Amino acid sequence: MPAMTMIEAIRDAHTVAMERDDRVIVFGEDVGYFGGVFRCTHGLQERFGEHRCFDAPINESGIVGAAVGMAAYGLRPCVEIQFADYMYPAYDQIVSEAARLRHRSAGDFSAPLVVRMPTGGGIYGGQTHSQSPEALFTHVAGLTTVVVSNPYDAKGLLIASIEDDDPVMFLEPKRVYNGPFDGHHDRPIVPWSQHPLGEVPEGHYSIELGTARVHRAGDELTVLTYGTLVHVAQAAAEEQDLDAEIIDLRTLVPLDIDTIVDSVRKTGRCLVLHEATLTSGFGAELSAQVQERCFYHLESPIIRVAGWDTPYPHAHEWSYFPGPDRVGRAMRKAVTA
Amino acid sequence: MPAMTMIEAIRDAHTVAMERDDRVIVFGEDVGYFGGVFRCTHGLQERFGEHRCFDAPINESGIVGAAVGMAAYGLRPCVEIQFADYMYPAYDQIVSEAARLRHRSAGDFSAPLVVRMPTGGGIYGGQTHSQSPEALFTHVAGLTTVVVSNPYDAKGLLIASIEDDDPVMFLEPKRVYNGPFDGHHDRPIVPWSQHPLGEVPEGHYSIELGTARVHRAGDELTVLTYGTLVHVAQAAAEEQDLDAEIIDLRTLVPLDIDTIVDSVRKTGRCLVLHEATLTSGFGAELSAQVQERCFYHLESPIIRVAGWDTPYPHAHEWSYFPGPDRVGRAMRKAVTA
Amino acid sequence: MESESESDPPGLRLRIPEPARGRQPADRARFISPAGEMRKPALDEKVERVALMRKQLVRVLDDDGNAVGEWVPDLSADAKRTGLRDMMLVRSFDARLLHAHRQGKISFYMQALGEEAVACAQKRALDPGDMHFPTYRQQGLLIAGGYPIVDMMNQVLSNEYDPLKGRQLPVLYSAKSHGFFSISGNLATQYIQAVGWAMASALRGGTEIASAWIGEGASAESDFHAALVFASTYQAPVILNIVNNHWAISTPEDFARGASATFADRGYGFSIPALRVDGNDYLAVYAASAWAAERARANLGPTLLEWITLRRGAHSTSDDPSVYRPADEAQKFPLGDPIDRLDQHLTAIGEWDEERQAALQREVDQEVEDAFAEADSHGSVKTGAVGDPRSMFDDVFHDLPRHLVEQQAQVGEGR
Amino acid sequence: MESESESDPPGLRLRIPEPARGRQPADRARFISPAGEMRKPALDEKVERVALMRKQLVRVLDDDGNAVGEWVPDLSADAKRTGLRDMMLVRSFDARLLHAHRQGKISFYMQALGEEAVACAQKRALDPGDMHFPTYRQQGLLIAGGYPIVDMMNQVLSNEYDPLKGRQLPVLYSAKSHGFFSISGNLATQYIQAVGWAMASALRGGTEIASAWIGEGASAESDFHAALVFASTYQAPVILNIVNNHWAISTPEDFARGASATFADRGYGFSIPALRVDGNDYLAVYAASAWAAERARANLGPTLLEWITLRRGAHSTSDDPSVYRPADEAQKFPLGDPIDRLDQHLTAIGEWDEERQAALQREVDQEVEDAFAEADSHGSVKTGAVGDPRSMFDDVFHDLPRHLVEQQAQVGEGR
Ligand SMILES: Cc1ncc(C[n+]2csc(CCOP(=O)(O)OP(=O)(O)O)c2C)c(N)n1
Ligand SMILES: Cc1ncc(C[n+]2csc(CCOP(=O)(O)OP(=O)(O)O)c2C)c(N)n1
Ligand SMILES: [Mg+2]
Ligand SMILES: [Mg+2]
Repeated sequence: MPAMTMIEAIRDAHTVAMERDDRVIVFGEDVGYFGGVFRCTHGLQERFGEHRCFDAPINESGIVGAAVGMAAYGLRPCVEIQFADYMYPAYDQIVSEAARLRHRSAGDFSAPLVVRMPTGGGIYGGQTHSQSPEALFTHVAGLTTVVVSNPYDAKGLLIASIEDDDPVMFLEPKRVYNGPFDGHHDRPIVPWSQHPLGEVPEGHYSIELGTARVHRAGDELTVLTYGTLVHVAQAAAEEQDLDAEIIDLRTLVPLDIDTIVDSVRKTGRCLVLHEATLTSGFGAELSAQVQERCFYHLESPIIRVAGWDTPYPHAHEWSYFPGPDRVGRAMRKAVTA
Repeated sequence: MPAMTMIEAIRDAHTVAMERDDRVIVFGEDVGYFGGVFRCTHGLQERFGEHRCFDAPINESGIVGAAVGMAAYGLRPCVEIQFADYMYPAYDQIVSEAARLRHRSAGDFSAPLVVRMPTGGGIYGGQTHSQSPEALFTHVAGLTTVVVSNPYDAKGLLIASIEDDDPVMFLEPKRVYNGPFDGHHDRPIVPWSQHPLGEVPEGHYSIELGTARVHRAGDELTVLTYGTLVHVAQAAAEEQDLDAEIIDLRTLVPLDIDTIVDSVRKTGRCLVLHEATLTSGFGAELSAQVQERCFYHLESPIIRVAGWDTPYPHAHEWSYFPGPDRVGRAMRKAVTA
Repeated sequence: MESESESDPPGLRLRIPEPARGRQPADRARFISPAGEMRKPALDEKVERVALMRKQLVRVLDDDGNAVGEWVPDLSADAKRTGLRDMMLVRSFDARLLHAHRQGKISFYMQALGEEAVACAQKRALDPGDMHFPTYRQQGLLIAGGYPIVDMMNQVLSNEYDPLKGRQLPVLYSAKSHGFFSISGNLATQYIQAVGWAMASALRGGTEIASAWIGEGASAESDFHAALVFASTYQAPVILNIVNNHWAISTPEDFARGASATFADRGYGFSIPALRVDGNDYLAVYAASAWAAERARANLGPTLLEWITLRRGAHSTSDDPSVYRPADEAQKFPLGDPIDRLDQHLTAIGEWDEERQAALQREVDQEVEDAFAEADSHGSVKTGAVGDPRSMFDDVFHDLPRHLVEQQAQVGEGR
Repeated sequence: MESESESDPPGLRLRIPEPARGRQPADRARFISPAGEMRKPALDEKVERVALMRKQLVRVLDDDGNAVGEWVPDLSADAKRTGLRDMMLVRSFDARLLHAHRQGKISFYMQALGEEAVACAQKRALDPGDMHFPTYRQQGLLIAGGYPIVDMMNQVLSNEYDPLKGRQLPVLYSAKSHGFFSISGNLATQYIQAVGWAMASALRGGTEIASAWIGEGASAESDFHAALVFASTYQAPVILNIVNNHWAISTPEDFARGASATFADRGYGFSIPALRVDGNDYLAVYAASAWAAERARANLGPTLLEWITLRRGAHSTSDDPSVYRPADEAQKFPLGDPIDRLDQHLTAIGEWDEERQAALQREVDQEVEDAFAEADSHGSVKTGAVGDPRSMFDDVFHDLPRHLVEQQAQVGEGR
C-alpha cells in the first residue's frame, strides 16, 4: 500500500470521486490552476479540465451559495474554504440554506455538497489561520460534521462525504497534513510515511459517516477526541504510562454514541479533548451526553481540556494549544480523582 | 412603579441611554421612522432626531460592520437585527471583528456595541422567525451574551449592555414581549401588567452583566434556564408541585457560576432547559460545568430539555417547543432517578 | 431631498434619506418614458450602449391600451387572454387567503397585489425546465405555471395535505416539478444559488436557464454582490430580476438604492446589461423576459431586469402600512394596474369585452372558492389538523440518524 | 480569451476565465493613457460624466519624468524628496524583514514591493486624524506617517516589545495614534467598518474622513457591497481604495473583475464617482487622493479610486509564484516602478542626482539596519522571547471575567 501524506490522500479522494462520478466538481479560491494553498487539489484541473476544477472569486458566500444551486441542479460540488477561519461569510448559506434545504422543501430539493476547510493551529497562523469551528456546525440540524486525523481516514471519509446525499462539513486539521503531530512542537516532524495510518489503499473505499475509531484500546480511562488531539492524546498516554482508550470520533454529528458509551462504562473515567475554545465547544456536548448516559458508571468527573477562551494567539500559540503536558496532567487527574 | 411590557421596557432603556449619552445611536431595518417591526424603537426617531435613530439598508453585515466602525470612532451603537434568524449574514462581523477587535489590537481599538435581536418561537414563525442562536455566540471569546425574560431585567440589562465597553449580544425572546408566556399556548395570554416583573422603575438603573437571578427558590431540584423557559419552568414546577429552584441565568457569558454551584450543591439534582436545538446548545455547556464542579453532589444525572435537533417547524411548533408537560416530566425524572 | 444634522455644524454632515412619513414621495417611480419609445437592443449589444438607456423604461402598452414600439412581443390573443386569466387568478387567490387570515384560519399571508404581471408574464416567457429562484412575492410563477392552487392553499393552511408537511411559514412554497425553487425566509440567499444552478446547467451543456428574483430592498444584501460577481465572471445563463415595488416593509427604496438613479445601474459595474421595465405592462414583461432568456440561451450571459411596479398592499398580514405610506399611493402610481391594462389592451384590439371580463372574474373566483373549500376541508394549523408531529424529524437528513430516532420516539410520549 | 467545454455541446457553455498558467497575460494593465491626458473633473462633477473617463488613467509623470497635465499636484521639491524617502524606507524595511524570514527569525512576512507609492502618497495627502482601514499591504501608511519602524519590527518579530503583545500574525499592525485601524486577517471586513467610522465622523460633525483599503481580489467579497451601499445611501465621507495589483494569491484579477472592463466601474451603480489612477506615479496618487479627500470634506460623499499597480513579489513568504506567473512580468509592466519614476522626476527637475540617491539609499538602509538590530536584540517568537503567556487573556474583555481568571491561573501550571 502506498504511503501518503494527508494532503495526498485528500487529493486522491478527489480523484477517485471525480473519476467515478462526473457530477463531482471542485472549486474554491486558488484551488484550480494552483491546486490550493495547501495543494490539496493539485493536479485536478490538469487531469479533469477547467470545467471540473476551477478557481473562484474571493467570496465564500458565493462559493457555498453557488454550490447550493449546483447541488440543487443535481451536481455534487466539493468546495474548499481556504482556511476555516474564513467560513464565516459563508455561514448563512451553510446554516440557513444547505443545512435546511431538504427539510424545508420536504425533500423536493436537497444539497449534497461538501465544504472542506483546513482547521486548527500549530503553524503560528494567529487568530485567523488557526480556528476549529466544529461546534458552530454541530449545533445546526442538517449538517454532518467530520474532522479527520490521518491519511487513511481522510481519504475514506472524504469519498463518503462526497457520496453522501446531504451537506457535509469536512474539517482538516492542517497541523496533521504532513505527519501525526503529537504536540511536541520542539521535536522533529514525523512524516506519515512512518505511521501505519499513512498507508492508504489505492482506488475507491469509503468509511461510513457516523462511525468512530478506537485509536488505542485501554481500560483505565476513556479519551474522546478528534483531529490533531488524537495524536496528542496518544503521546500523553504513553508519557503518563496510562492504559487509556483513545477514541477518534471522526464524525461529530451524527455521533457514534455506542462506541463512546461502551468505553466509558468500561473505564469509568472520561477525558474530552479539543483544540477549539472551551466554552460551548463540542466537548461540552460530549461531556453532557456521557454524563446523561453513563452517570452511574462514572468514577470521577469528566474533564475537558481545550483551547482557552481567547482568540488563538500568535506568539503564545504553544501556551494555547492543549499539548501533551496539559493533557497528561488531566489524564492523571482523571484516574486519581 | 409603572407596569410595562417588555417592548416598552426596551424602548425605555433606549430612551434613558440615549438621554444620558449622546454617543448612543440606534439603527437597523425599519427601526427609524417605523420604530421596528416589534415596535421596540418606536418614538426614538421622533424624540432624538433622524441622526440618532435611523433606518438602514437591508444588509446585516453592513449594519454590524458599520457599527464596529462607529464604535471604533467612539460612538456606542445599539443596532437591531430584525429577527435573530437573520444574524447569519452579520456573523463574520460579530465573530471576526467585534469580538476580537480589543484583543487583536491589544486595546488600541474596541467595539462597545450592542446587537439586539428577537429570538425564539411560539408565534408560528417557522424556521426563520423562531431561532435561538445563543450558543453560536457563547462559543466566541470576546462576546457577552444576554438573554432576557422579563421587562424589569430587560431594561436594566439593556442599559448595562449599552454602557458596557465591549460587544454584547442581546437576545429578546419575542414570545415574552407581551407577557410571561408559560408554554400553555392554548390558554389566554397573561399580560405583564399582572406580573411583578412587569413593574419597571422610571429612569436609569442597570443590572450587572454576569449575574443570575433566582427566579424561584427551592430545595428539591435546580433548574438552569433563561428567556421564555423561565416561565415554562415555573408553570411546570407548580403543576408538578415540586420545590424546584429556578435560576434565570440572564447572562450566559460571563456566567454566574457561583449561584449555579451553590444551588446544585444544595439540591443535588439539576435540569437544564432551553428552546434552542439540543445538540451543542448552551445546555451542553451548563451540563458540563455543573458536572465538573458538582460531581460529588449530584444524586441523579443532569437532564437537558431543549428544542429537538430539527429546524423549528411551523405547524408542529408546539411539538417542538419544550412546554410545561415535557419539562414537568423531566423534573419528575430528575427528582426520582 | 435629505435632512441635515439639526445643529448644522461647520464640519461634516451625514445624509439620511428621507423616511416615508406617510407622505407621497416626491419622485415615486422615476424616469417614466412613453410606451414604445425605448429601442430594442441587439442581443449582444455592448453594455455601455445598453447603459445609455438607463433612464428609459421598456413599455409596450400605451395609455389607450395599444401595443406600440420595437418591444411588442409576438403573442396571440389567446396567449394574452391566458395572461389576463393568470393574473386574475393570482389576485383572486390572494384575496381569498387574505380573507382566510381575517377569518382566523391561517397564521400569516403575503399578497402580490399590484405586481402580478411580473411573475405571471415571465413564467410564460420562459421554458419548462428553467428554474426560478423566487421570493415570497412570486406566487404568480406557480399559478401561471399551472401548479394546483389547492396544493398552494394546503401549504398556506399548513394542513395534512401541505406538500411541505407544515414545515414552512405560509407562502414559502417549493415545487421543483414546476421550476420553482424552495423559498427561503432569509433574503437574497437565492440570488447566488440561481447563479450556481445556471452555472451547473452550463457546465453540463444543458439548455435550461435560471431566473433569480429579489426585491429592491433585499438587493442591498451582500448575496446580491456574490451573485453579480459570479454571474459576470462565469457568464452564467441567468436572469437577474429586481422587483422594484418601491417598498421594503416600511422603508422606501431610497435606502437600498442610495444615491444611484436606478437599480438597473447596479449591473453596469459587472458588465451585465440591465434594463428597466414597466412591471405593470404584461406585454413589456413578457418581451423583456424573452429577450433576457434568449441572451442566456445564446451563451451571452446574464441580464439584469429592474421591474418597476408597486406593492399596493401591506408587506404582510403582520404589517400596518397606514403609518408610513399615503392612502392614495396606488391611485397616483403612474403605471396603473397590470390587470386593468391588459384588459384595456385586449378590449382595444377587439379581443375582449366587459361581459367576458365579468365572466372570467366569476370563473376564477369560483375556481379559487372551490379550491379553498377543498383545502379548508382538510383543516389547518388553526384547527390542529397538522398531521403527525413525528414527521418533523424526516428530511433533516436523507436517512434518520440515531439521535433523531431517539428524539422522535420521545415525541410519542406527548409534548 | 476563455476556454470552452471540451465536448462543446450544442447547449450552454460555462466561461471560465483563463487561469494564469505562468504566461504573460494578454491584457495585463489595460487602458493605459498617456500622462497628462486625463482631465480633472470638478469636485461635484456628475457621476455619469466621471464614468466616461473609465478607460483613462490619472497619470502625471510621463516617460521622461516630467509632471504634466491638470492633475499635477502642488508639491514642493522637499515634499517629493520626502515621498521618495518614504517609499525607499518601505522597500528597505520589506527587504530586511524578508531577509529575517530567510534567516529563520520570523514566521511570516508580506511585502509591498512595487506598490509602495499608493500607501505612501495617500498618507501624505490626507490629514492627521483621518483614519485608514488598511489591508496587510499598506505598511506605507505607517512608515509615511512616521510610525516608529522599530515598533513595526517588534510586531513582526512578535517579541516582548510587540505593541500587539504577540497576538497577531506579523504585519497585522494597529496604530490608532497614527490613523491606522487594526488590520484584520479576514478580507474586506474593514471596508464597511471604514464607512461606519466615516458615518460617525459625519454624525458628530467632525472634519476627519475615513479611507478604506481593499485588494482587487478581495473586492469580490460581500462586505465590499455592504460598504458601497452604506456609503452611497448615507453619502459617507470616505475614500474607497481598490488596489489593483493584478493578483490575488495565484488568481489573476479577471476572477474578481468578471466581464467588466475595470474595477472602477463598480462605483457607477451606486453613483459613486470612480477614477482609475496610475498607482506607480507618486504625484498622481497624491493628487487623486487629495481630490477624493476634498470631495469627502466638502460633504460630496464617497469616491472610489482604483490604483493600477503590480504585486511584484510573492503574495507572502508562504507563496511561490513561479508556478503561476511569468518571471519577467515586472519588467513588462507598462507603469514601471514607483521609486524609479519619482527619482527620475526629481532628477529631471534638477532636484536630485545619482549621488544623493545613493546617499539616501545608504541612509534608509542604515535606519532599517539600526532599527532591526534594536528589535532583534529583544528576540522573537523563534527565540521564545515572547513575554508572559498569561497576557493572552488580557483584552478579551475590558475586565477579565471570572472564567478567564481561572483559565489564566492554569497557564501558570505550565503548558
Ligand atoms: C436576511 C434577512 N433580513 C431581514 C429579513 C426581514 N425582511 C423580510 S421581507 C423584508 C423586506 C424586503 O423588501 P423587498 O426586498 O423590497 O421585497 P418586497 O417585500 O417589497 O417584495 C425584510 C427586511 C429577512 N427575511 N431576511
Ligand atoms: C475572508 C477571507 N477569505 C480568504 C482569505 C485568504 N486570502 C488572504 S489574501 C488573499 C488574496 C487577496 O488578494 P487581493 O485582495 O488582490 O490583495 P493582494 O494580496 O493582492 O494585496 C486571500 C484569498 C482571507 N484572508 N480572508
Ligand atoms: Mg420591495
Ligand atoms: Mg491583488
